[in-house]
Amino acid sequence: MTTTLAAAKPATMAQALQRAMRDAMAEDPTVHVMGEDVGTLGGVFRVTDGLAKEFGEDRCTDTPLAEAGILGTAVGMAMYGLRPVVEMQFDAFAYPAFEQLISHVSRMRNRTRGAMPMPMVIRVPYGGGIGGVEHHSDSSEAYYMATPGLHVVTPATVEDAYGLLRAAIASDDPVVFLEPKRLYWSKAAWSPEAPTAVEPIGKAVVRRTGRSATLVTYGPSVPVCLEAAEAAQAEGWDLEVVDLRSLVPFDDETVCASVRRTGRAVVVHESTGFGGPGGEIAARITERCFHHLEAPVLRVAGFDIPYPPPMLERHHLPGVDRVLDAVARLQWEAGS
Amino acid sequence: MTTTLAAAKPATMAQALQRAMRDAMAEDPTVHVMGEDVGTLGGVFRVTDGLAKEFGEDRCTDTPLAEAGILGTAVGMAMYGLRPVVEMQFDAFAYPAFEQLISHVSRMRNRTRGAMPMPMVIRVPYGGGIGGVEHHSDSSEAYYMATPGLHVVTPATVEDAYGLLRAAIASDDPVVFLEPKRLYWSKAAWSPEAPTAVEPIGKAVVRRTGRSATLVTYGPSVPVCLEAAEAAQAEGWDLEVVDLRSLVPFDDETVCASVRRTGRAVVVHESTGFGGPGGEIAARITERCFHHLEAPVLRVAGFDIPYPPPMLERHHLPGVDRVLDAVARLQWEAGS
Amino acid sequence: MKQSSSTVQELPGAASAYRPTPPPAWKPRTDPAPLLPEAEPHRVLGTDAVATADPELLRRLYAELVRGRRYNAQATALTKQGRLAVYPSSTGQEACEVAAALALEDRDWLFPSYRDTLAAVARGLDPVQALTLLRGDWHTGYDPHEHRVAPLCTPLATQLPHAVGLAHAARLKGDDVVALAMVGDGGTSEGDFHEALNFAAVWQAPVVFLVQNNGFAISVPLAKQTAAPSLAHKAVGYGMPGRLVDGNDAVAVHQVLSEAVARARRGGGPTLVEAVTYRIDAHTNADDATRYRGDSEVEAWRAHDPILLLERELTERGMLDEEGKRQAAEAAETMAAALRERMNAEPVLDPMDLFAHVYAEQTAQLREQAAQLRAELDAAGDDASAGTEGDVR
Amino acid sequence: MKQSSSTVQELPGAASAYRPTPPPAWKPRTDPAPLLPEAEPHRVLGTDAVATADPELLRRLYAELVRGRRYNAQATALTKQGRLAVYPSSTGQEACEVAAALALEDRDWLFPSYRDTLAAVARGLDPVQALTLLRGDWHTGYDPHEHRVAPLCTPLATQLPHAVGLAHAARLKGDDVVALAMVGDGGTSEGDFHEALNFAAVWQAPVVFLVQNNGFAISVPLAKQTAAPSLAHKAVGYGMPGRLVDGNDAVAVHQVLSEAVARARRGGGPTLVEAVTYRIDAHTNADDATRYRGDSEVEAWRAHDPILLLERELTERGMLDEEGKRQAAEAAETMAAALRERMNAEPVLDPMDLFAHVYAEQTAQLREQAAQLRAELDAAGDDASAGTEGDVR
Ligand SMILES: Cc1ncc(C[n+]2csc(CCOP(=O)(O)OP(=O)(O)O)c2C)c(N)n1
Ligand SMILES: Cc1ncc(C[n+]2csc(CCOP(=O)(O)OP(=O)(O)O)c2C)c(N)n1
Ligand SMILES: [Mg+2]
Ligand SMILES: [Mg+2]
Repeated sequence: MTTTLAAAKPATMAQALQRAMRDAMAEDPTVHVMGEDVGTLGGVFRVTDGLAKEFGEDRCTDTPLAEAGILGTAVGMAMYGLRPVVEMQFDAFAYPAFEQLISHVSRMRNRTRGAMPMPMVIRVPYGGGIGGVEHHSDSSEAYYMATPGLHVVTPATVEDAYGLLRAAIASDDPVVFLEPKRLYWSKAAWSPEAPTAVEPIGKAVVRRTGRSATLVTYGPSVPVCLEAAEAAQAEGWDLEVVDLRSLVPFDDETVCASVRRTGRAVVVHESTGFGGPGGEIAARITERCFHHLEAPVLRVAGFDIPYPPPMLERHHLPGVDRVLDAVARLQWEAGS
Repeated sequence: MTTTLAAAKPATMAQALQRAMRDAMAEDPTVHVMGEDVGTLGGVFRVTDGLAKEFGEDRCTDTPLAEAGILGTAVGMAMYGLRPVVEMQFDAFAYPAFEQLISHVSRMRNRTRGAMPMPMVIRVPYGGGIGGVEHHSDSSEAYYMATPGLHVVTPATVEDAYGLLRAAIASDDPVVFLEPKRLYWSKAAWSPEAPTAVEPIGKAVVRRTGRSATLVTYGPSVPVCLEAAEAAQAEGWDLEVVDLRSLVPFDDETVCASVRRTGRAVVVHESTGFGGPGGEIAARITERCFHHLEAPVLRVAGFDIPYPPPMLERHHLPGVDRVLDAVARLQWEAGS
Repeated sequence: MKQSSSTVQELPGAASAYRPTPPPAWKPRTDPAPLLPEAEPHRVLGTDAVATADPELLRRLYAELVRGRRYNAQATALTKQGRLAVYPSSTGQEACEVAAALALEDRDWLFPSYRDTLAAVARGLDPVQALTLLRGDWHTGYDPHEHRVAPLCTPLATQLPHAVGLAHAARLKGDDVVALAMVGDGGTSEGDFHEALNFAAVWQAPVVFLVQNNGFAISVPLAKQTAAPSLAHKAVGYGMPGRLVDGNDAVAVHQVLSEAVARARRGGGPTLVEAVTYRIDAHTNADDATRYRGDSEVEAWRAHDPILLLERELTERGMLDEEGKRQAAEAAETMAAALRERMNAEPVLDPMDLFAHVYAEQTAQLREQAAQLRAELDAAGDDASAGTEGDVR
Repeated sequence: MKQSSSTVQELPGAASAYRPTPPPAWKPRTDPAPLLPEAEPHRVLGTDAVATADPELLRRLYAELVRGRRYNAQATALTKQGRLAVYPSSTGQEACEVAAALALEDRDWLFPSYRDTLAAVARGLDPVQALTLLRGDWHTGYDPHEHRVAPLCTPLATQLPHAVGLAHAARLKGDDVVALAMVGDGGTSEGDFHEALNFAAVWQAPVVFLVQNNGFAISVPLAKQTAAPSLAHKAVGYGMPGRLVDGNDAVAVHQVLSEAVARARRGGGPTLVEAVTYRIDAHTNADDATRYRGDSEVEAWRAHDPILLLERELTERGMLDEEGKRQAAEAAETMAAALRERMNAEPVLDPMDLFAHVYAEQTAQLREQAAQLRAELDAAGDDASAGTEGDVR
């Protein structure tokens, strides 16, 4: 085995993801990586860099250019006991595979009373903020959340990228693994030679504790919320930040514990607001914490528009100021 | 023109839909109906019955069996000034067309700064309760709601079936027109010879007025909610029932006016709860009516499972009892 | 911008000194000729070739065809009695169904569509389990691994990439396994058909695609589905051989499929087989075929019935007499009686199964929902065994 | 269940008395032979056929190739200066780009992919508007109706059904319009390719599909994309003619496309054209081609360069001298200078455009959101004209 990552240097999220696949492939010969350009090229984001060289083209395969075909053949491979790790090159290019995803991947276990589980990871680079032209910056998580039978997971840190992807590959259920493009090159002083533990799927984490209100967020919006929380101190707000990490299953416990404590919540994500994940999250917080709420749960999200061109995307993406504006509307005069 | 519907007899929703297309085709030569089995057969639900005979196969076309191809060619037809009315045979069989829908149909107007509108209707029979085997009973509205650029409309009555479909065909935007399969054979004393007016898209209607709480619902769940409202009288609850009719655009005004009046709301739909339309609806009611709410907005929805087989579907579908159970949990002791 | 190439003029100068060479990277990798299908559907029955067929196989095919026809009739009857939600009959197509099953080894995999319960049953699947989907008590009524039969697949052509993936995985594991996937003429128009065949050819996966061209996709005739010389000609575009066979000649279908299976097994890659046949019944019991086709067409095909063709051959060759026919009919009747009886028993259903197998481990949310349904059932005094249809209340 | 067909035995009885007839409904509707493409890519340059070419066309093609090459170079340079977000260059493929544009009449429609800005520009589109998408100030920078150029399409092969639908609609309206749709070798693997070609053939739509086989889909070479004898062979499976052409021979591409366009225009239906060419540059400026291909391959193709081929021909025939070359280069330089200058101006953007054209009429929700952004901009004192990239805050 060749070591492609240096031991001492800080690692990027892309490297942590690569390392997770590499470790999983080394441990478990049934893990197969497949997709467009994942082999020789190492993926357009280089996340699968070196895997084909290390494990051979049968373990890390450049497929023909057809997303439904990729996911459909992965279903067949899973039926035969393999664990496919599929890369969709960009969020919007997963759409051709939706029928296979919805009608087969998500339901096969259920349809067959457990006889045919689908232990499969579908890696989808998602979200904007990288100056990509149209169809390269969609936040498609609402589609996945609305599909029972899928797990939907998204890391916000380098450590989680490793730990959650390991868990996703080990899972006996299909996991849509959403990778925030914008954070691919984010770094942490995480040593790839001593990877952190596998992180459980379905557990949110409190990234910052606070008493005034809770920011509920995930993926690319986590750094935005942490920055907003810092800035909010100047206004006298002590914000708690919950990183969901897993949209399905949803960690009601962690989220509600936080909101019951703070009494106020803002859900923050890049995806469009209407019909987006925030509706579900706000609704379930309200159902469970109604009498603890000093104000309605508010949402900060992308506008309800097709993802804009690169030069305008900064106006679309929820940034620190927009988060703080929402926090300001949490009816501070009213309560505790 | 041959008259296929008798003047005096009550009409079914299927007949009203047929009549809407027929009238639109007669008035506007750019209206083209296309899909699988829509021509000679008149559709598997007979909704396009007689159109090919009356207007010729070029106006009502049996296409090859390929949903992406159907929607994709419809895009091209719309580019050239036609108004395609596309039938997807069943909800789940629209999934292969999602890429065309999301990446093109919904965005073409926006991508081209208005130069290429997509005046198109995509008719999708949806929902369960008809004893259909797997893949024939999905409620896929959450996917459409999460896609900016689409209108999402669904009738619950025979009159609306006509009036809303006429409006959808006349619309200069793409409309996903969800037809509740279960109500295709529902009847009204509506005379097909004197069709009701075109109904505006984006306006909800109050189907039943009441003072105790609001049931917010649409499509196949409207009759369930009306029945529940009748049954609720015995418990002393006077329920208002709002039929959304249009999920996009959403009629915040009508819904909020009702909830502000009643102070309580339950959202009812067949679609799975998690990530389903109810989250958005509950969240936006809460955002807008927080201080009028005596209880959290509750949701009654399909369970978060793949649609069950025919013999078990009645346990999955939100029925009268489940709606009443939710109403009972609206914290009556607490308030007004 | 416009340039008409019709203005043909003599050019100045001598003929060019250099000779054309193909562009550097271009080389034909496959000779297309061997990929092209037969000019007419391959037949064995009624030709001299039948003399080389295995008599035991002929008798076996006959017995299975008769049983298959009876199975179709019984299932259709059960539909009329409300015992099945729906039945897409393969009456008239039994030769394809049976030959597909018999062309495979035990370790091979079958990927059937919704119309192919018969192939699954001919492969050994319990007839009642094969009908679970269509009765409506669950989706897939059998463990696919038991007889290596994938779930009956409703979304058209979506099972084809599954077959490719499974065959590919088996080959990667070093297993000597072939997958046979069945699809209709209509299904060939779907993108998944294209993608599956392309993956199969690129990967040289051991998979055989059987297209039952029964003339219709519900009401849509083949002429509105494709303009190709034949569906088998589609093979050329993937670089795999296409075979065209009379789908009502059970021996011919068996032969062509067996050859394709053998080819796949020895590493020769995939084959596309088009079997030309006809759907004698309506699409399903819910369909009214008189809306889109005339009796005369159906009658012409009845004269080309797969059982008739084989029966005539066997009779002429002295391999089948009245007693033989009686025996086959009797065996079919026994199967049908057992099926009828077993299908008349009300299935015992547990509504709590709704929450089973959605995930490997139930999520907290599903536990909550299961508790809700449990409470509702308890409140209603429901004995949890009713099997009637969607009365929504 | 298992049945080996290898046991060949003599059967009892005489040879069957009845002769095989094909199944009733079966008739070959098209002779496959004329659908099959050339054995080798069709060429004109360097062959005697060049003598029949229109000299004016040859000169026109030369000028456009030179201009096209310069356009590719200029756009690539603009990328390095940060003036474009990305540029997928068609350097080496100019013959296909230019011939596609010149083969069409004004009233015809072009459906380009992201790589085909050059074809759009050769068709008359303003070079700056053609680059709007890649600069990033909007998606489609031009009114598609103005020059009958559909939006540059990024999701692979999805523009093909659009071309079919538009051509079909035009024919239904009685208009004499042909659509030409461009796609790459990789794009032929997508389901949309299959569905589009099938619809086109069934509807006999006046559409021409041009596959630029440039050897790679990003890093994936053709051999991992298909096992077909050629991509043009895919035509057979749809019942349309397939044509194979040397994509670096501008005259040959123009000829084959013009014939296909003429055929479509006279009601002869669609054609699939495969042009064998090569992408000299990396996939885009963001790609590192050294990861997946060697220099020697690129060098071999440089020797088969489309401009070189035509230049040699014209020079040998005395149709081009140094002065002619200089003129062509100068015209290209003028275009490039204008492009450079115009692209150096910062585009003036209005953030409020985010909410324009989402719907015909703005919804109440979008009005609310627009008001929110307006307020934010006002609060920030934003002059609404900044055109820098996604600094998210
Ligand atoms: C993706 C998809 N679209 C539509 C349908 C609805 N449908 C069921 S069967 C059928 C016709 C299929 O025809 P064919 O492939 O020829 O098979 P056959 O029924 O003749 O066996 C259609 C359109 C479906 N099941 N799946
Ligand atoms: C549906 C879809 N999947 C994936 C991509 C990402 N992608 C962009 S270009 C490309 C390669 C295309 O290769 P080819 O069709 O040969 O065209 P070329 O780039 O060589 O012109 C890929 C995979 C895409 N744009 N659309
Ligand atoms: Mg068929
Ligand atoms: Mg290419």
